[in-house]
Amino acid sequence: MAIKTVKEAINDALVKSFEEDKNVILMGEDIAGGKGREQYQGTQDAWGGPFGVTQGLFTKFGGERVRDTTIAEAGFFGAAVGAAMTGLRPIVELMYVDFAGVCFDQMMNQAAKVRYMFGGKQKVPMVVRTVVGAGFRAGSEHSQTLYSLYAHIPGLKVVAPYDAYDAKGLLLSSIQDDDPVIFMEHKRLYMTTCEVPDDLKPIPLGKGRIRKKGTDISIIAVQRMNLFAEDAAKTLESEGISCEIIDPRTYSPLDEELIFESVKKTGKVIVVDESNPKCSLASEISSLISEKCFPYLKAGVKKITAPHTPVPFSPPMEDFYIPSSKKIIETVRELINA
Amino acid sequence: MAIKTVKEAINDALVKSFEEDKNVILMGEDIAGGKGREQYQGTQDAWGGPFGVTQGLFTKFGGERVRDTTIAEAGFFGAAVGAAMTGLRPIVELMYVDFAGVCFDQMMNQAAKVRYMFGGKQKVPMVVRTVVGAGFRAGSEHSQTLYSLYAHIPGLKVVAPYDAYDAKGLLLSSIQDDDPVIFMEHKRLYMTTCEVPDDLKPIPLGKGRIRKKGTDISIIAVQRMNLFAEDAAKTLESEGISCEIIDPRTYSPLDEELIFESVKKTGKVIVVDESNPKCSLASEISSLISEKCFPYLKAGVKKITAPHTPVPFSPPMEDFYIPSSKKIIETVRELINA
Amino acid sequence: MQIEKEKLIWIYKKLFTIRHFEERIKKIAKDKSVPGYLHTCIGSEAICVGVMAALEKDDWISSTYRNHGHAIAKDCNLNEITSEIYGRSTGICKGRGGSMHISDFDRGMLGSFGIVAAGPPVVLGAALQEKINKGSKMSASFFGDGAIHNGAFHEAAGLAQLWKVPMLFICENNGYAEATATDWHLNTKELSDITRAYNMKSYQGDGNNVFEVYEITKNAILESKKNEIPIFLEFKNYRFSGQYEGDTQLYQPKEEVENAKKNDPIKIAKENASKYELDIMEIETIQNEALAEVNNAFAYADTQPWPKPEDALEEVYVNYPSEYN
Amino acid sequence: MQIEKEKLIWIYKKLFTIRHFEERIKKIAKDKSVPGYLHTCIGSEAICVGVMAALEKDDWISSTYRNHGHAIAKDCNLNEITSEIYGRSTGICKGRGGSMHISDFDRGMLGSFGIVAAGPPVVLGAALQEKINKGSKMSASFFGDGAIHNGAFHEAAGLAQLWKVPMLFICENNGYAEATATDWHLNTKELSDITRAYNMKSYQGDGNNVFEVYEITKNAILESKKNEIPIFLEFKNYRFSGQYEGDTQLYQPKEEVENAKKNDPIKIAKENASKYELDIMEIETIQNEALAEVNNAFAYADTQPWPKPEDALEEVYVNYPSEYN
Ligand SMILES: Cc1ncc(C[n+]2csc(CCOP(=O)(O)OP(=O)(O)O)c2C)c(N)n1
Ligand SMILES: Cc1ncc(C[n+]2csc(CCOP(=O)(O)OP(=O)(O)O)c2C)c(N)n1
Ligand SMILES: [Mg+2]
Ligand SMILES: [Mg+2]
Repeated sequence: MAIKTVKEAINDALVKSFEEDKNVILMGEDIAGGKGREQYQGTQDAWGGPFGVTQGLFTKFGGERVRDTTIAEAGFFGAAVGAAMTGLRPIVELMYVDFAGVCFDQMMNQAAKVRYMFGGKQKVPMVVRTVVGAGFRAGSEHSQTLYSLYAHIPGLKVVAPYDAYDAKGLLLSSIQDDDPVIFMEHKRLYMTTCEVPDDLKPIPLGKGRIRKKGTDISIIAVQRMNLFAEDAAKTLESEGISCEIIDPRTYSPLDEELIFESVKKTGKVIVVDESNPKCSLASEISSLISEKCFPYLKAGVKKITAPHTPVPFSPPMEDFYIPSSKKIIETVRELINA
Repeated sequence: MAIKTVKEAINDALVKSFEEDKNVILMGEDIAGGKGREQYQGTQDAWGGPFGVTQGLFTKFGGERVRDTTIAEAGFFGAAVGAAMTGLRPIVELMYVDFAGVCFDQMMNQAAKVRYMFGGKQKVPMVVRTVVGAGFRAGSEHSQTLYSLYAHIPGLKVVAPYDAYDAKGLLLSSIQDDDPVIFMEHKRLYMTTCEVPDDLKPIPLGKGRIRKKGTDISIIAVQRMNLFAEDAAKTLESEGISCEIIDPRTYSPLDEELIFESVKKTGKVIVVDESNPKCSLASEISSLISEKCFPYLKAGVKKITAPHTPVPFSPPMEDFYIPSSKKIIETVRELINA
Repeated sequence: MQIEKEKLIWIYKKLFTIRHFEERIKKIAKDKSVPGYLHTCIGSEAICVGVMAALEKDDWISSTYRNHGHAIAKDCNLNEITSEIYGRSTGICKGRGGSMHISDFDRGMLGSFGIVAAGPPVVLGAALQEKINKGSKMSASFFGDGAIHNGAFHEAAGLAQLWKVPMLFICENNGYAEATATDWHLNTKELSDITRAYNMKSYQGDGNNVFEVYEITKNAILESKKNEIPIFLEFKNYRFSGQYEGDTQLYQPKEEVENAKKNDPIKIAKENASKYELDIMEIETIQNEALAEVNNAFAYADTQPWPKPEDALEEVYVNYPSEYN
Repeated sequence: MQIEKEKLIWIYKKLFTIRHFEERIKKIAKDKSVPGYLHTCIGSEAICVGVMAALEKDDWISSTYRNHGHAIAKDCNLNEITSEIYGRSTGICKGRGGSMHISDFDRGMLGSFGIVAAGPPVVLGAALQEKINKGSKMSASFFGDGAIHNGAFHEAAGLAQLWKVPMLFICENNGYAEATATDWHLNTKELSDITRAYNMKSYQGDGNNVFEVYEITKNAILESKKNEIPIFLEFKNYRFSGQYEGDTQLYQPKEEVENAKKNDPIKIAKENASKYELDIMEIETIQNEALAEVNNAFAYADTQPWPKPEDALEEVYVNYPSEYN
């Protein structure tokens, strides 16, 4: 058992997958450290993507399988679809999820639909690794989450791990999965740590996790929001309020059972999602609860999300944009007192 | 007062806007009827897009303002953003909304964000006209609605008219609006008719419409779903159940007040949306209601949507895919008896 | 060029099959016996057949919404193709795809894509897979003259050249993208000049002459594999069909159509038959066989069972809790 | 080439301002006094200044995340630029943009886009607007060597050429796209060969020589306007900065950097000063002024008020019921 950062855990899962299955390849910009040419031996792995997550892979597995691309996401995402259909298990990097729009067609109309519309003979075992999230002072075009864009599309699976344990286990599964998976890594979580067994088994997609047991209220937290939920729960605990925190981890498919069970127990729910509110995961989860658990609900399902604005750069504004422990605490108190 | 099809109403709104403001231009594929060259006088307007909606515009206003493009949506959608910022009021055509993915970046990161992230000096008065909807036996890549992809993005407005009256009034507004508007036309509604005054005033964006008054249950219907809701309401009326039908018409911004008022009156709600269910408009509207109107609710908000699958081609499957009057009727009965 | 008899007969058979098939489609489109969009490829037969004659049976291809000819030439089952167009459960995609998405993975069809220029990147991926796995299948993407303006085509072309991936970019330059004449949107003298941006090898050929298409493609495959490079092929022909059935085609001038008829690929193939020592009688026999098969296929399709409505829920995923649909 | 004194002084002043500015940015990045991504443009000064010297004050440009030099050369207010980078309410974008999105519409900046190749289509639109409204403003899009592989660039280039829109595509070929060497990804001998796909006129120039950049751009503007055509300009230089501040730059070989220093644009400008009858003393005065202004700007920014948290809710739309945010 070792303490690992999310970043290390992801690198571990990649290395393991590369070792176990020669059909696993990786494509993305600057993953090889750019000058992957022989005359620059040693500097090849200088980058490993902007967060260094894939460092070491180029040296270990070579440029044939660890493939530096041009800034041509429609091109290489489409190529991943074709490679996946014909036998490889490509992992492709969307450097920031904010760039989703330049290759959304490849995911929405090709990766997601070929199996269905061509009669079920094909499968597209590809993984899109992408970086999401605000709080990095990275401005409007490098800070979005956009979970719901992908979750809306039938045929895609959407995974968003919170800690290193889940990151490793879920990435192993995602790579082994026969469907296209969008694997969303939060930039503000990369350096967070937890214990990760070396021989961690793949964690099945579609299974949520109760991060904290509780009895008074259910907090359904999306990815980084678990941090604030746990924070809030601590404060609330001292006030005698017991929060149950659920991290669905996978958003398509969603572990509805786990959520519903908790709600049936507590009757009060908050969904916390860092995304913009409209048609978000928060909307989705909230609407499912109110449809399926109405008789158990003691109050309307509350959503805590970012406002309906782009992500602002300046720290006071960005901090205001991101849901906070404080907002969670206030909302819980409101609900408990209602 | 004249009876008009939706198609005619849209053409009328376009002509009117072109006449009133010389900054209005139109860009899209095959709108000019392709061979817009002089030696083909007369055949130029043979097309007007695949549904002939823009027929006559090229002849009337010339190729400078009615501009045939190559199949380069990222290129000309980006151009629309720049043209809008510098003084024109471009209308661009996304031939089918299913092609959203090839130019989603231009809408999500440029059109939607330049005003905000560059400090509020700019505006982007552009309209994207696009065709949505199933029921045309057009298969998985020409039948989607995708309302929620756009509605999720702050900075965009989303409009989806049901009848010819609204189509004209809302398109006039959309073209005059100073923000980027996605104007979604349903292919199965183009040939439907209603009375449209020649001098119809622009209908403000963000105002819904009560299509039928009722007391027992509220049906919030998205675009074509109004047809089935009205159908269902007739049958239900004969059983003594009085349905109120609300067409929000605009989805960003959404007329929450109108919806909440109805819900407060009836206490029972169904949201009907032709889209895939996850993170849909239906999810959004449902979650808003359950958050804001919980004390008034007598039952959980029900959603009727398409299943979480691509749109299938074959008629029996496609008919199963699309929400129906029958499903609405059954769900209403269930809710009323609950 | 020498072509063995069996292949020759295959070529003629396919040419006739496609033509008869599409003529029949035009008919059922007119009498509205099948719903939805129908894109026929009358005028493209020589390209479909010539290229497929040069490819091996299990090579990879992608097609577009204008795919009937490619599917037939790729030896997809004619009954299943037709049944698909009729939306029946025995259709090649179980009725879920329809005319625009006819595709059979078992025959090396990666897909018929409704999005212009969606195919080239996907085929690039198949070619990359062959390269990495040291496979020997060729990969070829069919697309139209309209697709070359699209970013996805450019990105795929750039990467293919960069990665030295053996594959064919096959552009059917049929004079029109929907209602827009090719030359009206071309910045270069020749369409294939577009490849200069990538230093990509390209060849042009007469898309109405099946033997020329076959020869050019065959050589291109050899060169592409040998030198590990992508190659762009431009075949010129004429789109006798409208963009889709129902298109008024008003924008296609009469004289233009009349002129094009002189180079009808079926007519040219018939004229060339004697060069290949096929006599009129043989040709006629082949044509009759083709027609009979087409007739059979439509008779078959028309009597096939509809899918069950709930079949709409199947095969979205390989693994997914189905109650979530 | 004759350049009037006032302009000459402007040119030197801007060169020095940008260099001093970016050096200061490197410092504050190191001591972490500002958060977020910072992309400096050391090595690009001559391109920023040379192009802007050729453009009129209110011509349209677009920039990228590597925008400080463009903004300074476009005469945006230095205090406001700096305040923006500090995230303060008096920033040029009210603190909402940050370093990557510095832009001032009133100075003709359409935007600094964080998405590679997002700019060219937008500038095409501005150019189209000028054409339709018979305006006289020039439109110019700045982008890097990495952007030419992207579909959005290709689509914009194709349409610009087709529509005969006067505009400049200005490629700063600084040797790297992030950690990737330009030549590693180039399919053609010269980067600007990419324009062959569109028959687009192109010129190459030494991006380290501000006067060469100025002259080439000036001529290109004349030609572009006169012939109503887009023109592609490739200026070669070297990215002394990392991709962003904090980048280890391990992939940039020492010799390469040393070699490039011989052509440092500031050094070359200084060497050329005498040709333009500017003496050392004058140059030094200008440089000192520039440095003083930069120092002032940073002192200013550092004391500016923060925006209110709720300001995050403003100006998403021109018209929108604000309670919906
Ligand atoms: C991205 C995208 N934009 C627009 C369309 C609509 N569309 C369908 S076919 C077509 C023309 C394609 O012409 P071409 O590539 O020449 O193929 P052809 O039909 O002639 O075989 C267009 C614009 C589409 N399917 N996809
Ligand atoms: C569509 C997109 N893909 C990837 C990125 C990440 N990215 C940012 S800068 C960059 C390299 C750009 O290089 P170049 O165009 O040469 O510009 P330079 O930074 O050298 O000025 C990349 C890949 C992005 N911003 N947008
Ligand atoms: Mg064509
Ligand atoms: Mg560069």
